[in-house]
Amino acid sequence: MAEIDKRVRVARRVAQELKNGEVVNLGIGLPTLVANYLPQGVSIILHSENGFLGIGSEPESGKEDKDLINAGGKPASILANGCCFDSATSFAIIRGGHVDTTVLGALEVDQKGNLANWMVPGKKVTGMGGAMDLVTGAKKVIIAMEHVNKDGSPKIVKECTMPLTAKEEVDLIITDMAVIAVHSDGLYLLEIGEDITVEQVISCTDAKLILPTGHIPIFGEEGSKER
Amino acid sequence: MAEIDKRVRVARRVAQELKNGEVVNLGIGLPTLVANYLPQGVSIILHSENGFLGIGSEPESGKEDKDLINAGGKPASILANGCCFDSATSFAIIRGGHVDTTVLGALEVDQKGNLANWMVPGKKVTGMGGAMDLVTGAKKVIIAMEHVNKDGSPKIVKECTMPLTAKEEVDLIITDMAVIAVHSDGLYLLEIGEDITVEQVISCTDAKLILPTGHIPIFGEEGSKER
Amino acid sequence: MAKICTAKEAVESISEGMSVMIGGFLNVGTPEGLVEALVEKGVSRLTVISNDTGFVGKGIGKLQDHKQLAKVYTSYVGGHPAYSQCMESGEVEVILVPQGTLAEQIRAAGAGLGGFLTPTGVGTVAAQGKREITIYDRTYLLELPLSADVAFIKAYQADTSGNLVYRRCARNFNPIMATAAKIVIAEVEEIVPVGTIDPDQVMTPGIFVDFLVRGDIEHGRDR
Amino acid sequence: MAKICTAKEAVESISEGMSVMIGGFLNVGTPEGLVEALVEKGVSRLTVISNDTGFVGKGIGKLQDHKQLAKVYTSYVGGHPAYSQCMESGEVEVILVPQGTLAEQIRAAGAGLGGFLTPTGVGTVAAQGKREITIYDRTYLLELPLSADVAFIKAYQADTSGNLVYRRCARNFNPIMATAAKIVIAEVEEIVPVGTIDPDQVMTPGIFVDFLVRGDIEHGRDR
Repeated sequence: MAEIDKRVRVARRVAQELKNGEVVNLGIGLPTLVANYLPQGVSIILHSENGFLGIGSEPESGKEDKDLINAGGKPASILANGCCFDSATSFAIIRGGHVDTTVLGALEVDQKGNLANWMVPGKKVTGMGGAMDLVTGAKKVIIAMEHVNKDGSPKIVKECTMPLTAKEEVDLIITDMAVIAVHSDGLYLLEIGEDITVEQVISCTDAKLILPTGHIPIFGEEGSKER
Repeated sequence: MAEIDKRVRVARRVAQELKNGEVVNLGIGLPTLVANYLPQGVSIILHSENGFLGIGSEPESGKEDKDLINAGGKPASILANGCCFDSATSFAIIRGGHVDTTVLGALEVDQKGNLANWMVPGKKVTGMGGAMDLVTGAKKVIIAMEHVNKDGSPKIVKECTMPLTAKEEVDLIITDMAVIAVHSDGLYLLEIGEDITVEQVISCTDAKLILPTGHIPIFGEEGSKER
Repeated sequence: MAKICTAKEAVESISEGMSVMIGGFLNVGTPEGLVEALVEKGVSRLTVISNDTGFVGKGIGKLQDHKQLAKVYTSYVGGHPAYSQCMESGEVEVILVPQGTLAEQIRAAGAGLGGFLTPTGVGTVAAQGKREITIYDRTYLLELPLSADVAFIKAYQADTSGNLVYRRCARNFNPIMATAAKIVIAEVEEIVPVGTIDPDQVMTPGIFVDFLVRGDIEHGRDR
Repeated sequence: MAKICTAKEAVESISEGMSVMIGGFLNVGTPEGLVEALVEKGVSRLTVISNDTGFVGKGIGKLQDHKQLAKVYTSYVGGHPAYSQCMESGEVEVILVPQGTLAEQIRAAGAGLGGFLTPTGVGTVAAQGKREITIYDRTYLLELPLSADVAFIKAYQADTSGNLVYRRCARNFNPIMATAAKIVIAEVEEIVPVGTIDPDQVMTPGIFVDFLVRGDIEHGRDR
């Protein structure tokens, strides 16, 4: 499957997790795509940690507002029902549990729900930005990523080796190959991707997966089309 | 001296302590009078702990704003350069040391600068309101009161017997009889009132007073007239 | 997303023993209609968190008049003579909190903090039972967050998304309480279409508000 | 009370080794004119506190370009390639702080708190060297306040009393930094007469602002 298709499959599946009216923070990269695949009738309120609620569509070229960017630094717009606030308030919203769902990428996730996504040892350090607060504070943490690294090595591991973003906070992992729930007793394989086998998921996953007893649902076929 | 004159004498002397541009919080009662006796050329910014800066003059009857009261519950007005904020911000301003001077009454002050002004044991409890924060947070705490109780007993004592408002926070005590500075080694008598003797001050004060070596200045004669 | 309804409907889910935060300072910025609806509902053994306890027959005071309270966190009970008596008799448990600490405790709950260190109250009765922590030679009290089941908020204006704007010192405890309760009910003077309030001027984001009640309609309809 | 002056005059008192807070998020809401004045002044060994460290040749990044920094508290250095190198070489001490913790530390300093308990960073490198406190079975980090000698603020509008209004997400760290430094310098797009900004709409009270600099005049005059 092409890279782009994998990403779309993940974004589309994540979008199905979001409920109407939810406050959602989407991380940079793949998670940003999720907004394009919301099911019919589902409208969410996007939180931008640099200080506003109600992210609108990307402004047309030439119509950018110098005072409006998203948390990734790209020009942004704000909806008519949006609102702006300072950084202390923005993180009060995050840490106080007022963001229903945060969707982020990962370098590693482990079977305890530990997440590493901000620093690769030996590589250039960039900083955690708001990621630690988001993963700790949001009611639900969804990891949206490709199942394996470019070299084919697993990203879902027994125990994270890279510096953690937060401890035991991940709730759900959605990849191009599988949907996996993190519970206190381990990782539950809930769904597998279209044209993927359970054996493939197991072989691409370093952590132990708890398998369903009966039929395993397949995702990637349905889901709303890009709007 | 008549009750009213005593209060005016205290208010006038307190007003001389305030510098141009200072942020000041005036307590209910006698301290409120201070705003009427500011020296020529001195303009202060009044903070109201219920959520605004820039208290203006008392509104005319019939011109009250239902959303504007002072911290004592009386109708208030706000100056054109004033601003409003919530209670968390109001007390961040107080506790953060952004109020230069707070002026309050006292039931008891002692030689360590301890203050008791919110609760008389055995009498009806009303609560400390914002007094504890004001006395702890303001850069300078001035106690403005009559020197003795109605029964003639001293209010400036060796050690407070009533529940404290704050510990070792009082900087200056201004009464109808004296101006007294609180230092770590005790109470310094700085000035005495017109027609008052040092002996009278000493006999009306339970705490030990450290006397000046030379001439003691007299207050109450000068000071600006009511405006 | 805020649901527009009457005060009566808004307080429906409040039951005996619940905790309710109520905005206002000496009755300015107090949601009168919501308090009245709670009186009419007659629910009792409530815990109330509020700056002060209002006056006899007015605002929060009414809940005391009708003996609906079990416990109160507040900074000032001086406006209502019955409180001191209740404190003595133990009929109502009154926990007096310095006003700045009360505001910060509510903010901390809404902001997901486990507590904060304040210099206010050190060496006073407000320190009783609290942990003291010394940082760089200064002693602070460790104060814990304070949240509630329900918050009663009074705002000047709301848009239909629940974004709120307050007027003058009627703001006081309202914006912080809006962040610190499971259910937030806002009584407002007017409800305007989305787009009327500029995003920069919103003081409480609509995501915090569950129910919107128009004060004037309420007064007309329900009484 | 705010004094209206040029950026050059405003930064006059800043000397080697001082700490400076600078508002902005990826250069939105960063006071460019004040940073530029600091570059022109050439003062070095500064400690900077800012959300991020800007970009090469832009905003806060310029202070790194001109090697004026000794220490930085920030949540993100990814926009400026020189930072990682400096971190490794030890040329600049970079203290990475989770963004929400950084914001709250600045607020705590301005609000007179001795610290606060946050769940963010527990079990990560952000917990290193910090005290952990457990409240009702949840573990928190005790974070301390963060203040500075000077704060550089960027606002949209000021009145002549120094009351400030911000626009959109250019607000970010500016209002909290305005409360947490000994000297506060605000660069604004326009200065309006008192009375133009309604008291309800003021986002930073004028009492916090020491110097007001008009960004556009600055750009015209000094360069």
